[in-house]
Amino acid sequence: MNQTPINGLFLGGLISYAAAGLFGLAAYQRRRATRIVFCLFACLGALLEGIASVAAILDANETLISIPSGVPLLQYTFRLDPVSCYFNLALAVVSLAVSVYSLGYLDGFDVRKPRGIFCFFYSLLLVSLTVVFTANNAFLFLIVWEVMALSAYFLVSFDHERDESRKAGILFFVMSHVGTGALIVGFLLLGTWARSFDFSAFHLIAATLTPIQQGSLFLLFFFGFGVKAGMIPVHIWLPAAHPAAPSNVSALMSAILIKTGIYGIIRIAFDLLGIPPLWCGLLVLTAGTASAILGVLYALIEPDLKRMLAYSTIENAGIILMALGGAMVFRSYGRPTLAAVALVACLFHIFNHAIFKSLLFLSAGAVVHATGSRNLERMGGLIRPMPLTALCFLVGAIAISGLPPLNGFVSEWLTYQALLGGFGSTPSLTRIVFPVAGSLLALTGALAATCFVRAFGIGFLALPRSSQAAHVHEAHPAMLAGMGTLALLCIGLGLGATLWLPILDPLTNQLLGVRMSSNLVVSGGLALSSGSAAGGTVAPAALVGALVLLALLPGVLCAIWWRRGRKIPGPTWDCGLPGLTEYNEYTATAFSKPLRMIFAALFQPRREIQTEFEVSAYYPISVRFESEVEPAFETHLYSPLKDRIMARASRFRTIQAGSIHAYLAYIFITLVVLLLFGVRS
Amino acid sequence: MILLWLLLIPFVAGPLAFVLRRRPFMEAVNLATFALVACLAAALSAQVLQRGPVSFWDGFLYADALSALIVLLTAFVALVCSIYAVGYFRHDEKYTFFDENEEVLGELAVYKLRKYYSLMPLFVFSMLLVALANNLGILWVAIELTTLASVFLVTFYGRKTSLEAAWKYAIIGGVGLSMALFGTILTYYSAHRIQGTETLAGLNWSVLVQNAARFDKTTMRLAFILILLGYGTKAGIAPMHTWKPDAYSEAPVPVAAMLAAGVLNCALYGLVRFYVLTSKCLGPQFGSQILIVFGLLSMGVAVPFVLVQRSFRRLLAYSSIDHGGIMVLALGFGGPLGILGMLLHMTFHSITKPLLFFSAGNIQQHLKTDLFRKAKGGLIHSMPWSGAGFLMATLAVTGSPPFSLFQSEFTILRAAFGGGYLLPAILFVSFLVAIFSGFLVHIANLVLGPDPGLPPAETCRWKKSSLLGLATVIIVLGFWIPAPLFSLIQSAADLVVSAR
Amino acid sequence: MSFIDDPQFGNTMITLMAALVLVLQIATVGQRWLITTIRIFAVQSFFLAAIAGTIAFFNQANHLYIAALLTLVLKAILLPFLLERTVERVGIRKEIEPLINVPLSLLISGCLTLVGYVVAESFYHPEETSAQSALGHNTLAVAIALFLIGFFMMLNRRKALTQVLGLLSMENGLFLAAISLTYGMPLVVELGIFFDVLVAVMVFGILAYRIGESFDSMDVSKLRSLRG
Amino acid sequence: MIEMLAKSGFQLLLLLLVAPLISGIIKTMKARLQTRCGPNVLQPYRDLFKLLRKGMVIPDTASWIFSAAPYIVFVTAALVGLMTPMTATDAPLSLFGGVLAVVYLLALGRFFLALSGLDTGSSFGGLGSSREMTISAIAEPAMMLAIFTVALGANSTNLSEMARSAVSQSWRFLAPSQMLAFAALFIVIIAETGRIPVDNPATHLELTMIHEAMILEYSGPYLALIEWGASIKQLVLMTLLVNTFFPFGLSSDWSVSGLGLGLSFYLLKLLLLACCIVLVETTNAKMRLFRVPELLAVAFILGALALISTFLF
Repeated sequence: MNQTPINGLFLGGLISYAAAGLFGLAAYQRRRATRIVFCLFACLGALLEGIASVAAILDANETLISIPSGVPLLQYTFRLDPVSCYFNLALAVVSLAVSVYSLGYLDGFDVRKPRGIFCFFYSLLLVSLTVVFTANNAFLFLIVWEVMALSAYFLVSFDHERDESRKAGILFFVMSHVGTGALIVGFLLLGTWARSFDFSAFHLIAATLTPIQQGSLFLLFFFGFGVKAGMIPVHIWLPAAHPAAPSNVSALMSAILIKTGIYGIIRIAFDLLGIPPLWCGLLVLTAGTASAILGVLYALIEPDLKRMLAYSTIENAGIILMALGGAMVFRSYGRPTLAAVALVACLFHIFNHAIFKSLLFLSAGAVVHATGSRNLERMGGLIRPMPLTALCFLVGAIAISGLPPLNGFVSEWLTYQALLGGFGSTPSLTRIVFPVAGSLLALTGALAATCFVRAFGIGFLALPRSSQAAHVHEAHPAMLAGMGTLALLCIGLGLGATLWLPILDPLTNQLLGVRMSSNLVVSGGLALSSGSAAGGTVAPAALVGALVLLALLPGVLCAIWWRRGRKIPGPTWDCGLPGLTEYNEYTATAFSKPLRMIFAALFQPRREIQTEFEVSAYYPISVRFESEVEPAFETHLYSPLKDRIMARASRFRTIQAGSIHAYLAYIFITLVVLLLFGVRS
Repeated sequence: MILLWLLLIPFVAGPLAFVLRRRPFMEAVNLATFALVACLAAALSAQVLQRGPVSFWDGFLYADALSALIVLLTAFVALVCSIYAVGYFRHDEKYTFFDENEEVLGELAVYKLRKYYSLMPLFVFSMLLVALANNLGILWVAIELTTLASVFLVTFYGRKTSLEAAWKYAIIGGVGLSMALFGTILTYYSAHRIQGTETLAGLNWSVLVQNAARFDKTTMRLAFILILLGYGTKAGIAPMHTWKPDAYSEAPVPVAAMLAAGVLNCALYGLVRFYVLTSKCLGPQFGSQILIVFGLLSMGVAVPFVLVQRSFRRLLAYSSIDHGGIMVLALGFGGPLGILGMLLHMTFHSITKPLLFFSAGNIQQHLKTDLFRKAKGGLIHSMPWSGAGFLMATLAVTGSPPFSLFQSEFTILRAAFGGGYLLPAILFVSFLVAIFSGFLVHIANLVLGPDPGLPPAETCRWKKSSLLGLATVIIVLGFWIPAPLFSLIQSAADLVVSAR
Repeated sequence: MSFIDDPQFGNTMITLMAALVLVLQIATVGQRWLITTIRIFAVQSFFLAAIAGTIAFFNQANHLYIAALLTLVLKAILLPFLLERTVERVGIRKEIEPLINVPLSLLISGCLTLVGYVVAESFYHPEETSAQSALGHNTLAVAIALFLIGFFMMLNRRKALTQVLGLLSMENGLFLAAISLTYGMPLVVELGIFFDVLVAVMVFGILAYRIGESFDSMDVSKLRSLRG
Repeated sequence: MIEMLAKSGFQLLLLLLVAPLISGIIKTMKARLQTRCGPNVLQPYRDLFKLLRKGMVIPDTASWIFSAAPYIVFVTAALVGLMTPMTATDAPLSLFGGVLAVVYLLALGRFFLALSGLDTGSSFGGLGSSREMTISAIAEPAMMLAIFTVALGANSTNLSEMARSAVSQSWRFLAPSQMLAFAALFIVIIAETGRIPVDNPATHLELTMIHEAMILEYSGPYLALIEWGASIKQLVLMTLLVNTFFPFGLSSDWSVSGLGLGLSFYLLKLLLLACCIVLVETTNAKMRLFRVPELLAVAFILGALALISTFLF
């Protein structure tokens, strides 16, 4: 397929996104029809972008599009190479589902809210995300990077009446601005060395960079992109911003905004800096492991549903960084095939995470919209009134915990194979890092399973814990459609993993020059192998087939021996109490109590129980229980830093203390000093 | 001829407004004058673009690309301020904001308005004279005139604090300008020893620039230091910036906007004229070191005050100190990119800053205070246009990308990295980020938030039109710079670079 | 009377008068009476006019005569009269204790004079200037000293009017520098500068009067309410 | 294809029959050691058939997960059984997944079992699933390290590959890394199958039961399926332990003679392992819940030592 249709599709997608935005802004308040038109434009844009990126990936040579720009210093040049199109495809898929979902979700907003503004910034976010992935010029990249942060800021602080979302918005924007500062310095350094700001020019001089230059540049970019990817030390904005945003936006942010950071790291590590020194890969690996472990540990103890999902985004970002770190280390050891396996695992997990995390956030949004609160302790028994939403959440939960039939398992399996391969191939002591990382990845996977058993079990099963949770109705059909497509995609990617891998070939070829799909997909496209000759294989589709076949066995057994009609509904065993109420049920805090005790060193749990009693302490009238966990990074790193800056700043106020004599003295001293010494130099 | 008319119209408009006494007439005269000045400025720039430098009275008034740009910017800001001023003073008059203890409102209010409408054209006249004067002595006289014309504009409200602000403004301005005079004398001395002529042309910039290379080294070094201190005081560069927060927070908003977007440009224009002479004589090395130090100092001074600021009017003052610092830094980095970056920054700053002042003015008039403590936040509910304008202007002024200031800052950074000034560039970026965070925290909490139940503010037609007009210009400028404007800036930059 | 047109005599007269101006300047720093400060300023302006006249006489720079005349009329007569009238109307006679006590401020003025000489040193090119044009060279050091001491006086005194006087003595220093370096600026510029100085003094006078009215004291250190 | 079906049919039959037998043997041996005569070895079969015929009580708060969980537990255990080499080195479905697939399929079964525990709405279910998930999460890294050690020996995660390489290298099980890995895996399996030091399978006392708490509400065929699935899982884990570390008698092909020999050796090895487990059960008392992580930390250290020793010695 030659260039022109791809350009047309790509630009068509951008134009329809923009049209959605402007149309939404102008005509939103009036009739319901305008809402449908807005969502249609957004979906059209998503479709066009999706087709354009698939075509561009499969097309042999990459397409370059440049549009004349009004500003002389800036050229609008886009490069649709396999890597950016892959991320663009993920964006297109997620934005299609989220746009369909928004049709139902936006009806839920109360009328006073300026929904037109929401639609405008929503489409601005989509446009800026698309251009961030495909920009070919560093200056345009930085501009669109900040426009993305700007539109995300306005979406996060959309219901700014609540202090929590306003503060979250400010924290998000300030931290992303700090990250952009680092990016600006990095790109400018590269720009001056390469004497041009095109990514292709950076690629050319990549070979001439000295290790020190590579190392310092990598640190700058890793910090800049790491802030946006939600890496551990710089992650505190993520659990604050994502829950505060409306659910369809937090789905888009968690699925795609995090990936812009990871896209940046991939672009830098593999494309723009040549082969960075070994310690960069190890740094990414350790940061990834730390993010994975701490992310899931904090997700476990979080009573707020959306904050829990935000922490699990940090965990998955950690897993992606682990695979990426592995790939970088193998590359610096000169093992392209192994690096390709790790890179395939990383890219596959990026796409999977985009799909199941947006699915989870959308279903969480439906639940929060229905029950009116985000607190797990207020939910319960939602599986009966909202069966389909519960099913979608369950599919997302199974996928994110990496359990077999679904796509999470396949990408985690590939990551294990890569890490395992790493042990054998790296000579020095670094070989011990990989299995340890593998075992910590296993711990993360198991804790993630625990976390989502807790979320689904407490949130959806058994009796409703509050009156709102009792009177709940199923989500809007458009919302169900959005969630449904994502759930089906999860299942499809899980079973059809072997069909999906060939798409990753052009990417690994562009980044590493190795095509891996031939030796990753074995035995006629049925099983997935780990790349080495007799390596382990897994066949997700065959597994499901075998499971279904084996399920016939217990079915037959029950049919033979068990006569019909003997299934009697009865009350659950209530140890002789007068009937089971929702107070007997396990709560989210109780569920995570064992882990809170085991990891007490990290959480520093604090518990306070006050009982009121008349006669004796053993017959309390009312018990008040309060438990609190210390947010480690805020209390030990960020608030002391902020307080010290503010204290020093207020000490500076004394230089403007109002006395004119002092002001004149400043000028006088400068004059005399310059007269005496300025003249000499 | 354009030059004469450009100066004559505002000069005449001042006394005319004084004579007319009645408000509608004064407003009409003011608006007509500045509209006319704006058209003439556009015509001048077109003429300069086509036929190069324009001179009048055999070189006394001289307009090359640089001065045409300054004239254009001053005229634009004056026009926008005059449109806004109509709405602003009508609101003041209606809500007896002039002075609590004045019983007879009508008569005294008119007296104060007369003071504004007569002094403002003189203020603009002096700024235009700065841009058009070829003789460096006359340049100094014109800048002194700007100070004198604006002192009584700062004491407009007659409160104790505005008296204090005006006194500091006048005294520090006077001291600064006497240093600048000393610098001008020394430059004339070093030129006099070569040219020897006694005539007025001896101090003309166009004459001086031709044989600047042969000036005496040590004299020019001392002259540049004094000029930097002198015109730096008028531009509000640290450590001479102390008058700025007081003057900007006490003056009425149109005057503050003129000070921020007009006088800053003229002062830097004077600095650039002398910078060209010194860099021809001593080479760029000497000038850039001192300029970078002063630029970083002003940005550094602005950071703590933005972080712990109590009033949003003073917050704006520190933002303009920061932008003054950026422009001086750009001049320090030098090179074609540095100078282009500085002039671009000057243009975009003069267009963005008034919107910030106007929305702040609306908010202050509505809340009757400019303290964050007293403003209970959630302004977007009672005044959607000014609130949104304020938030957008904050993002534009702190240089966040979709707006044009980011492009000029990026060009300046390119010059910095090109020139190998690594540490100043990194300090520059960190100051930018710190100031952005300080601004965002203050303004977001002021504009957004729960509805405090204030009555909706009816921004009148004039104020709304000026806000909307400026906002559209700023947004459009982010994506499309009109070709003639950019070629004017380009030729001004080449003029400064090639003259070196 | 032949010694009148002997350049040597001119040179000694100029140096004498410049020295007198410097001594008067240090005297103002020393004393506390407001009226005396104004009168000393008048005498200084008179001497400056005399120096300008002598230089004009010896160098046949007739535009300098106009400048000398203007200084005489404006700064020796008109401005002191204006300032004294303001002082009477506001009724403040005695300056209160300056910020830095008198002996230390005298010492500082001495150091500033030294700085003036150090800076003027770098300008002195004995070799290339003819004897005649070297007429007023050592007055440059006095000019710089006048400038710096005037600045220091603004810094040191609390009264509004004294700050204005400090500014004017700085301006005097500049005028002296202009005369000694280039025999005065071009006429139009000189006129512009005089006009500006006159307007400036009127503006400062009005401002000082209104501060005296609303703060009922000319003490500038009371103006401290605008902070941060 | 037919041949794979036949092999998996045979292995499935073997699985279904041997699993209850093993748990029966363990129960009787434990009783004998405590000088009780204990139930008959075939008692588990009788319980299963009794339960299959009985009626069922479904708690009214339960949703479809409650009735899906038993099927999933049973089926995942059976599938895992088919993937591990029991009598011959290459298991019937070894192509479908390696040791990672085994671990994660068991995790899928545990996931649904925990959900069904919560579904009943009683605090016992919540108690059981919370503790079950916590302990299995803590056990995961130790198991992974042990598996990595063995997989690195055979540089493949495929179970048949591991068995084949274990058979080919004689006396490999005496290597220090193998011994340490065996110890680590033994502790993990004690935790996974809910044996005494970690969880008491025989009691219904709230404080001590973990696995039992989750299936408190089940009755009739569902309870049979879950019990059967649990015993299959126990058998599979024991087979994993036995066949990867002590691969005597594993026949290299599916010939009749090879099968006979393999079967007898396999049952012998299972019996020996059962004795070890019984010994551990009778000599230890049940640990308090918050001491179990220390035990599993020991397992983790053993696994790490095993891993390091692969390239140190």
